[in-house]
Amino acid sequence: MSEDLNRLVRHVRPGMRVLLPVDYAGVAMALTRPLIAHLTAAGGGGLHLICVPTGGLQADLLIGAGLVASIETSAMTLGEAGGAPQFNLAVREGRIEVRDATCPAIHAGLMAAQKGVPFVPLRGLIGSDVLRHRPDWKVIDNPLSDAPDPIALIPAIHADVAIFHVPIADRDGNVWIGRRRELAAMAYAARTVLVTAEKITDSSLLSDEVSAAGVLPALYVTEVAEVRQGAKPYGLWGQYPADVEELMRYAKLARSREGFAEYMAQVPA
Amino acid sequence: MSEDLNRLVRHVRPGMRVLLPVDYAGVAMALTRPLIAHLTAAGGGGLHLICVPTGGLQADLLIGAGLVASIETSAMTLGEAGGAPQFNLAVREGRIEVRDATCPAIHAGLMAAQKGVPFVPLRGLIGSDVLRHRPDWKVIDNPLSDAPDPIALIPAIHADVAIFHVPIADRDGNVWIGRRRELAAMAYAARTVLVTAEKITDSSLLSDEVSAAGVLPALYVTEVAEVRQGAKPYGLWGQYPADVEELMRYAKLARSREGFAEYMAQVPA
Amino acid sequence: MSAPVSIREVLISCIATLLQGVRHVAVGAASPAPAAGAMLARALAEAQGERMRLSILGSVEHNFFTNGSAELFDCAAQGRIDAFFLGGGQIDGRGNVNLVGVGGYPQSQVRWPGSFGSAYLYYLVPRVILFREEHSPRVLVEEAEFISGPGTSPEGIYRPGGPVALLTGKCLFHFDKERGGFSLASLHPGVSLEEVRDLTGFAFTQGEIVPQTPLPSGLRLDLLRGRVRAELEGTYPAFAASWGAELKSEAKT
Amino acid sequence: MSAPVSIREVLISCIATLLQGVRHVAVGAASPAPAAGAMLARALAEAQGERMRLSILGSVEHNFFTNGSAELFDCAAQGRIDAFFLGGGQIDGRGNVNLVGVGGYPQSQVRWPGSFGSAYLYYLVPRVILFREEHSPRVLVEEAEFISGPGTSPEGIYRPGGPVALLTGKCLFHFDKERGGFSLASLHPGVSLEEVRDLTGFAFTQGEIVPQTPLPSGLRLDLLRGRVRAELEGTYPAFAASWGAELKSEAKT
Repeated sequence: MSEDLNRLVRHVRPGMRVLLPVDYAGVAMALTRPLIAHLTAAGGGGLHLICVPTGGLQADLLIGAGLVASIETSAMTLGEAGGAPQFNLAVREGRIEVRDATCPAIHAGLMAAQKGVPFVPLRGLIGSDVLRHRPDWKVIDNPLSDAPDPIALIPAIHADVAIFHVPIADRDGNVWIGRRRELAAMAYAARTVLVTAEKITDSSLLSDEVSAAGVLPALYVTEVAEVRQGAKPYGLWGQYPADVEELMRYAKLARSREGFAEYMAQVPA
Repeated sequence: MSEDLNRLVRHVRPGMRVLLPVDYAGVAMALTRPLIAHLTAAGGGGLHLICVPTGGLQADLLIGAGLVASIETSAMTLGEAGGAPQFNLAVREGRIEVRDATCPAIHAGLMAAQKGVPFVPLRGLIGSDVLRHRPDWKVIDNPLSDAPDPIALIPAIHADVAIFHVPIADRDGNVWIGRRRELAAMAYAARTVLVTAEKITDSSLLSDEVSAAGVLPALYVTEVAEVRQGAKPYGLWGQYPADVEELMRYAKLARSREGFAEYMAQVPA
Repeated sequence: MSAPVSIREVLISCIATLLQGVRHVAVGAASPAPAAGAMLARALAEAQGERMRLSILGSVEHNFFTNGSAELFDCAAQGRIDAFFLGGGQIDGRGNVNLVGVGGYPQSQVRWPGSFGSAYLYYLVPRVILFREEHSPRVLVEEAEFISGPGTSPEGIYRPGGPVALLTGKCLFHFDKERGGFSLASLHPGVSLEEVRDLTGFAFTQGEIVPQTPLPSGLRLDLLRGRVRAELEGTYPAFAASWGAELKSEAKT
Repeated sequence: MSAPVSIREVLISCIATLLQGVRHVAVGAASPAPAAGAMLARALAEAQGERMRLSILGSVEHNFFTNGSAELFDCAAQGRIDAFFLGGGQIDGRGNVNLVGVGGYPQSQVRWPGSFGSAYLYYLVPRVILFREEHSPRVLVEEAEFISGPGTSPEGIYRPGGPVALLTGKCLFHFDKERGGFSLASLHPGVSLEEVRDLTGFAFTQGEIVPQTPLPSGLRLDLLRGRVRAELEGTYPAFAASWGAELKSEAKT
């Protein structure tokens, strides 16, 4: 298992643009420590994280480990356990470039990548400081309207790697994402897609239409590894709940650099 | 059953913009004759059909019945049975306005409606006569590019009604569309969504994650009616094959107005 | 004897009133009071033979979205969501909300999670209810340091949505779209006008007489303590339990 | 004794050659020969230890798309489809294809189904193979009456894709992107240069010697008649059966 995980994380190289999913969509938490070890050994990260559409523990751990140069996200939070402590610290100390977004803008950027277009328009935004601080977003006058109609354009979000966790995959590399279609959007937009699964099954997930409806096809998947409870301490929809106490323990400990180091020195539960 | 079908078609009024799916996605064929009867009684159609992304027998029957003012489509065909005879005749006689499209442009227009934006850009198209004959599509210079980069904008496709057939629905109005996600795109873009289903089940399709992954939620569905073999003579994926002989019989008979009238006078199989 | 009406119940009832006539309301994941208010509004609508849909984000039971986390935003853009709730680390007198942080940007000395969907939903959902229990000059400021979403937009900007009200633990403000500011609508039981003035960092208008926020009673109170609290247990067990305990201990005294 | 190589087999083998090195090829629903060519290319790739994906649109067995009928186009736009086939009621000397009709537009006196995805895929898929068995001046025209998709685009137009070859029942043309025209690459067995000249409505270039289109033999022929024909049976039973009958009757004579 650990060898499988190492096989996966070797696809990630310093400076890459990495897509990570929101807490409840299936976070490949089990890959986090192997990824940190791999990148640290490779001489540092300088990763550009893109959270789809918000980030949590996994991003906070990567930030705490000093591997993140920039992060594009609509929010960073540990949910009930509060703010993301290492992110907050890095912001305060100016150690990270933050590209504040809003959830539908992240989805829009991925959609543009999926459709192979340089941008898609998005309503809202105008007059917000979110837009004001995003020189890469551009307001134009809607070319199809007779009356003046300013609208923002969001450029396509392309990534080197997408990393997530799913309930089940098959030997062909098809992975079952169910209703969590943002995982498909991430895969469409990424060159390399690394997936951990609770279980790898021998029978094809595409062999019946009911399971096929929730499948991200192998065409988009680079590597799959089997890891039980691979999202812990996050939960996995329909499988197991989040370990809120563990999240709270982290939230409390990781407020300082020392506390974070202490947390990382412990063997994960 | 027939009363159920009449209940559904009463939502359709002359002059409406109607979305119809491609042959293999689940065509609500059983609604066609009730719809023709209802519109004819209402004093004519003048419908604006939008085929997602191509049209076949259902659109051809509506055209033959004189109920279609215009059609936006990427193609009109009966598949193995050849061209769509009443469409071809109407084109030759100049009785129908054709807005020739290309499949991804129809999908793009629906996507714009889904996202609530006035347009989305689309690659390709430039230099084609498809684009030249679509004054509603506009080529602009990509505002995010430093170099000149012409790109077409496709306006949102909004519709009054979407009509399609699915394998199963539940009592709450959730319908299972499986991998045929263009049916969801149609529903998102339409004010009224009329669905026929092979079967209406008492247990909620959202109650387990495996079936939920293929569901279009009731939120988007106006009415559902149960009709066995509701797509015939088309097939329904995973359920029954198309009746190619019947399609060929139609293709042959409907080449003339008289033959079409003869076909319509027969009780459907 | 039944327990007296608590501030929690006043807030929930007030939210339900703000949601009257709504066909579909979406509620964020960690928002038990808005969820309870929406459940009460739904129960009241059903009593009138009407239907109200409620989506609770992140809940499995109340999530009828099937197209990933983008669907909420698509749904709002399609005009299929009538009401939504927003909080904010800062809410200013023009209805601007700040969910990002204070003490500089981007190097904020106090950083909050971020704007989430506010820079979008605030523009598109017709009835946005600002809900923040903490009523203090720290939260209700004259000018937000960062605008996640503005309270109003100039003419010519596509903006079918925006704030209609701001509900705090002390009072209810209505938002006046024309003027772009708040007016005091009612004071919660036991709260004085002076107290609200002292604790509010922005200027607001008010009528000559400021009424008290209505207390739920009769059917409304029965639904609230019965059906709504029961429905809430699935998604917000901690909130429902503490409410239950409150009812029990109050009923005893 | 095994049957002599048929024109059907020459075409399929020729398609397989055109697909060499491709990672993912998509084939339209009603295209048995391109599908067979793709299956042969896949079998040959596997014999080399390489992998080739094949998507047959409308087939349940060979459809690994799960995002509706838009996914093919998205997939092409993402650069994940290397090769595709196009036919056309008219194909002209500049590689323009017409799938819409002739005799006026929009009131076409002969109306064909329509452009389908051609006005898009022709621009985006790197290796588009034009395939039309009918080799006649009616089909291969000097100038298409309606351009569903142009053969080339001016500089500055985003166009990673386009035609690489035109395969007919008589010969194989290569497409010269720089010049924007066809050059005769090979003649199928028994076809003369004069015949091709007579039946082609557009001008084309040619080398001094025009070779014969290679006949499949050895492993390639074995795979073709064995594995490929068997694989084809699921999706194109009629085509596979008529081919089988042909092989049987030919083998007898």
